[in-house]
Amino acid sequence: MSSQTESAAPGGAEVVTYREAIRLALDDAMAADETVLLLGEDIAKAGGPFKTTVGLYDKYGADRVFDTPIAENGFCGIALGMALTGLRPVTEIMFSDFLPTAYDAIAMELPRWRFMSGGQTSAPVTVRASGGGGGRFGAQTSSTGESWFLQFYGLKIAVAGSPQGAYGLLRAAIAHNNPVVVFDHKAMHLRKGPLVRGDDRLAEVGKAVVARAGADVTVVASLLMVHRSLEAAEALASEGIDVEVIDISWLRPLDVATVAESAARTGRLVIAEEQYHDGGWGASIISRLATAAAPLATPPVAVSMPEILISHSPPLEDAMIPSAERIAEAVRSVCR
Amino acid sequence: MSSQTESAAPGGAEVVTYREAIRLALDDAMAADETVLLLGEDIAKAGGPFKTTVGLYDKYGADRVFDTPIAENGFCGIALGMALTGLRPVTEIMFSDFLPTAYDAIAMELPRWRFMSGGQTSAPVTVRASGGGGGRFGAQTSSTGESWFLQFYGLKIAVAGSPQGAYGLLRAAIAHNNPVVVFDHKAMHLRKGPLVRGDDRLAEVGKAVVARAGADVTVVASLLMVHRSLEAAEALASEGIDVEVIDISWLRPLDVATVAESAARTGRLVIAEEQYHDGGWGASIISRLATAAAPLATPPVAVSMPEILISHSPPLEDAMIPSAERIAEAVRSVCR
Amino acid sequence: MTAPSQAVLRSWLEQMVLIRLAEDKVMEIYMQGLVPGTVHLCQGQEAASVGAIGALSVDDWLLCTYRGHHHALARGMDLEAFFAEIMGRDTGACRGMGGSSYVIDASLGMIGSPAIIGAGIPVATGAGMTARLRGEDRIAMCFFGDGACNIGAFHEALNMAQLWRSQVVFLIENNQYGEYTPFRDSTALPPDAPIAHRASAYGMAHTVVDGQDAIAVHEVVAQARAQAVAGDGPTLIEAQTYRYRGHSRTDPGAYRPPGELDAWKERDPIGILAARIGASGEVDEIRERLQRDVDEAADRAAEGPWPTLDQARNYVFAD
Amino acid sequence: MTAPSQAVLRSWLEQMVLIRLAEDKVMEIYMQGLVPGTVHLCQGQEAASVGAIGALSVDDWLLCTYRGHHHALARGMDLEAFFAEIMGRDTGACRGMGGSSYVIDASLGMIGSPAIIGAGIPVATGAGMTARLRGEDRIAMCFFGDGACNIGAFHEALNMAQLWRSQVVFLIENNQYGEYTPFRDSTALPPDAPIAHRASAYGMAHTVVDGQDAIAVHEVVAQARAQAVAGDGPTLIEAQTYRYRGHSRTDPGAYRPPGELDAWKERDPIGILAARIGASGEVDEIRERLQRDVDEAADRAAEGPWPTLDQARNYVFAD
Ligand SMILES: Cc1ncc(C[n+]2csc(CCOP(=O)(O)OP(=O)(O)O)c2C)c(N)n1
Ligand SMILES: Cc1ncc(C[n+]2csc(CCOP(=O)(O)OP(=O)(O)O)c2C)c(N)n1
Ligand SMILES: [Mg+2]
Ligand SMILES: [Mg+2]
Repeated sequence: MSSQTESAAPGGAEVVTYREAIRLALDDAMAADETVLLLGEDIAKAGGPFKTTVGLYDKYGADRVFDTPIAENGFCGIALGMALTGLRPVTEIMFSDFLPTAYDAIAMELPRWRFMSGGQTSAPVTVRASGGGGGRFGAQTSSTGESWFLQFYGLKIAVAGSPQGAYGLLRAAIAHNNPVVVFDHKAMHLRKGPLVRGDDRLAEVGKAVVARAGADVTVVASLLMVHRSLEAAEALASEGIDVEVIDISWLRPLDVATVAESAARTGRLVIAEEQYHDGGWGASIISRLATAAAPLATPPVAVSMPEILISHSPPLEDAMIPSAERIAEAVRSVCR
Repeated sequence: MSSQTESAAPGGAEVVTYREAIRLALDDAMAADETVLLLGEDIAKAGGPFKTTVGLYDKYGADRVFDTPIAENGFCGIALGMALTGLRPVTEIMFSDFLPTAYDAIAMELPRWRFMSGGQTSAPVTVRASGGGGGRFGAQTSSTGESWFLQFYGLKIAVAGSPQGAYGLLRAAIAHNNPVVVFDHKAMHLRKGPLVRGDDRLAEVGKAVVARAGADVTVVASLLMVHRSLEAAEALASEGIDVEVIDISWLRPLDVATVAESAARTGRLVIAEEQYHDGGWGASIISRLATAAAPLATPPVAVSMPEILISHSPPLEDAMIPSAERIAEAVRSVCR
Repeated sequence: MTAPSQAVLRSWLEQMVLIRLAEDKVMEIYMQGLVPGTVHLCQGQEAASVGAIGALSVDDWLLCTYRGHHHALARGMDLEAFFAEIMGRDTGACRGMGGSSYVIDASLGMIGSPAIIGAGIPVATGAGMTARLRGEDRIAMCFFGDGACNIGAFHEALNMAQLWRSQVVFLIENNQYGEYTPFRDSTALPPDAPIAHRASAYGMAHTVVDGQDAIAVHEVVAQARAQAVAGDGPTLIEAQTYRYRGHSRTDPGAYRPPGELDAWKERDPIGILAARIGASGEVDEIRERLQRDVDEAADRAAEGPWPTLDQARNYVFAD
Repeated sequence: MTAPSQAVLRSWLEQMVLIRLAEDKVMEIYMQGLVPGTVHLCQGQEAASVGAIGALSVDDWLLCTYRGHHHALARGMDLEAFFAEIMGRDTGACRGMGGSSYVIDASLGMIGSPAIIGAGIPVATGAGMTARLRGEDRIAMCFFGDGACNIGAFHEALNMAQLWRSQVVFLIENNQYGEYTPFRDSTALPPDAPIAHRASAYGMAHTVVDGQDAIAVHEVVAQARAQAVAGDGPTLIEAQTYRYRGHSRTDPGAYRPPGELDAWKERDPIGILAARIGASGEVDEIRERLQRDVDEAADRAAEGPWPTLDQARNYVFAD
């Protein structure tokens, strides 16, 4: 199945990079709905630091694509004001590690205003953030950030594990009537995969995707870990272990049902996460299965980051971010 | 044991309110170390919105107790600069819900600078925040916030479950050479309990406290939930159920060992948390026990907040924040 | 800009009296245990809200704060919905979800009143952008306090508002204090400069107005509104005023120098407007009449049912 | 303030040449695959750092940013430790933990250089407070870019710095761009006003200086330092400069108008200082000599061992 994410596309699909899938999602969403507009640093005239907005300023103009000052909290708050008054803004946070500068707007304002108003208002804002390690960027520019908002109920949270995921999740987020944070992974930007575009290709909110069907072990992963889990699955297939890989896709709503169904079938569960375990979605899934008394043949295993900060030094970064080999080893351990 | 937190003190102890314990901790820490200083809104001349600094400005002067502007991110960053240069600042965040305005300083700067410097610098900053519901303050002033920093490795996190805890944890945090966030609970401010003060009464970093020993069920709780768990334990004692209540006290380091030891003994585990389950410390504990294959007689149960935001309307707030009765019911359910 | 007619001025006077009575009533029912939580009252600040809101069109959006009772009432919120909200009832303007600190009516253009200091300033800027991008004759009116001018959101929002010519008007109700701290102890400014001076950092228009004089406030807001709608950018207005009560319910205001409150009360906004429009003799009559409305509305509100958790669940997410 | 001696000026020239050569070397070894991650180079900005740091005492603290190579070298960081850090080696100034964006030496008073825009401004303010509270003849020198002047941390910190008379000097290296956006497109200011004008919002002293002229920069920083130490408050200095390279390694700088780079290169800081001190004829000789130092240091650095995960673990928490 790693072929699925890398090589020739099935009928009707084009093969594009993950970052191009993001760009196409933005383009198609803007074409489909003229209330959609983009705000972010260097995204207009220069096409974005990760080239995820190339051409959109020329195509849609200065009233729909804004180069902002470096003021993340401010422009996410501005997005809220736009959303309350009928627009559908998408803000770009260049690196997940810059999300904390905008926490008040994203975690405390966006998800709570509708509720406090007793349902009078709504806030269809999409916040995009690129995160993740592997680029040797060091401690303040390598976090995925994916679980940072889990405790802030009221936000939906999506994580893109493939070009199709990046496209479908982003389009779903933009069309959604509530605030959504969509994470992508920097190290996947140039990775190619098949993509089918279209207004009917929005991901279903809160639905995990089975990236590879398998009978023996369930591996649940997000972002780059989806790819690494698929790699591990390929390697394990030759050892006779048939791995099911679930691209969790949404952290809220968290699709515990799909995971539980799969784990009930395979009897074995491995979490692959590019984050610390405590406070993350992986721990939440394991805890929910445990409290639901989900029957497993062996205890679940989490492949997470060790509790150290990320250095830009390559051997250290490589040792911290779960590799396909570490995931495979975890799978083997639950099969023993 | 609820007597322990309410009535006459054992030998050597005074009986004080929880907020007075906080004030005494600040006072004693400032007396013990002249590099300790306080920063916060309205804490100097006016003695603090929760009266946790009454008298300290008069006693220690304008160079050690600062009334700040409303600029939490700024003054937490200032605290970092003071700490890097030899002082031990304590910042007060009036309500936990204001922490997001200061997330960059607290979550991204304080815990990472030492690491990035390769251990050249250190950042002994204490951030205090008062959180929690029950005051009918509504969605933006009722969060405990306790698990919001779990994913930000590099911070130590403490939660005060009693006056003695408030004192010991705060003093330990101030004396600690790394950044610590100390949470207290607004609804406990006027609650009284015994307190023994002194430079030898610092809590041990990362050590949970057994608030009540018991043989049948382990209940792990934080903040106000400690008190409610003790209440539940009293009620259950008359039903013949002997509950052990653990005041988790630190969320990082998270004392999984103490919980595991207790749960191994009782065979039953209940988490009582005034927060959503996903992404919280309760899920982390359950997940760590599950991955460690800790043997339990029955599946663990989490008593958490339902996934709704907090309204100021009394019946709704009461229905959301776990009550002693809900905790007792959960304990009964694992005993059936 | 045409000057407000005598009838309009008269209606302002009534609104200001109504706000004053309603706030006193809030205090009264608070003491009776009918108000959960705390309240931030605005007695003394009526002119800033009434004058400013008097300059708005029905389409304009309003961004308020936890100290927002006067804005809601000046904008014409139903009195019963107002009291019911503060009491946490299902019949409240926000179905009892918001409470005293979040009492808005979106059908009147009130789009939010966050408890977090400064959080509304970018939001208003965004609403003003919607108006600009759609080319509408419409603004976002943004109220906040003196204390909010020191938080980062103020700076970020004002910069973008000016850069992009957002159709927004910023109004600082400078009531002299944050919670308990005089604004000059927390706000660095050139000697004697007003807070509004900070707009000059962005090349933004700014002005200071007597916040006790509704007509004066109306004038500067009307002017700022016209400028914003014309695409000439926002204005930062500082209305100098005073809150008669403490910051919140538990604050006796002990930090105030003796005599300060009394001096401000001599410049009471109701008295000033009444005098300016020659209606001083009618205030008592107005007060009596409106007192009945207030009492009745509060009584009806107190009968309102509590919301349920299932209702609340539905307010989190839109479909 | 006494003017710097000829010997001192001569040492500045050498430092500037060294920085230029070191930056070119960083680019070279980057191309050889020896530098993990990205780098933010500062060719063209040498005078601002050398002039400013030349005005400091050995006790002063420095707060830099991810574009901080010139500050580190101007402050006298060991060349091998510099290169080794950028290569991620255990022999690096930060044991390989920080990399290009966090290359500091605390023994030289460098206390941080965060990747997060604006994050250092409050921190420097805090360090300046330590100096003030202890009554020390010492300041915190805070470097940041034009883009940082729009984030909330700038506003919050400048307000408190002025309010509390922190012993800090703020220096904007205005290199005309954020990443790819000209500063006037993101920074609202009165027409033609410099960014330093923003200090007036806080009643703070401010000044603009030719950032290509090390002697001019030195003069204003020395003056600001004296003022800060005297308890008369911080100064916001804007040094107008230019980065010859793109924002980071992958940026070709396509957004620059044609001719702009060349125009700035005519005001190259090395050439300007050399001319001012009558040493233009010596630059080639200096360059040749320092090139050897740079090459040797980089070679030695490349031999450095990698750090281990166990070492890294120890850097998270102090005992
Ligand atoms: C970010 C944040 N910090 C602190 C508070 C607590 N707080 C509530 S009101 C207030 C004072 C605000 O002063 P000002 O802006 O002048 O408004 P006023 O209350 O005088 O109307 C403070 C500090 C808050 N709500 N938000
Ligand atoms: C909070 C935050 N947002 C965005 C970025 C990404 N970023 C890195 S450098 C930069 C431009 C900074 O411009 P300026 O302050 O002028 O400094 P310069 O790079 O020109 O030295 C941006 C936007 C960041 N590091 N931090
Ligand atoms: Mg005020
Ligand atoms: Mg710049």
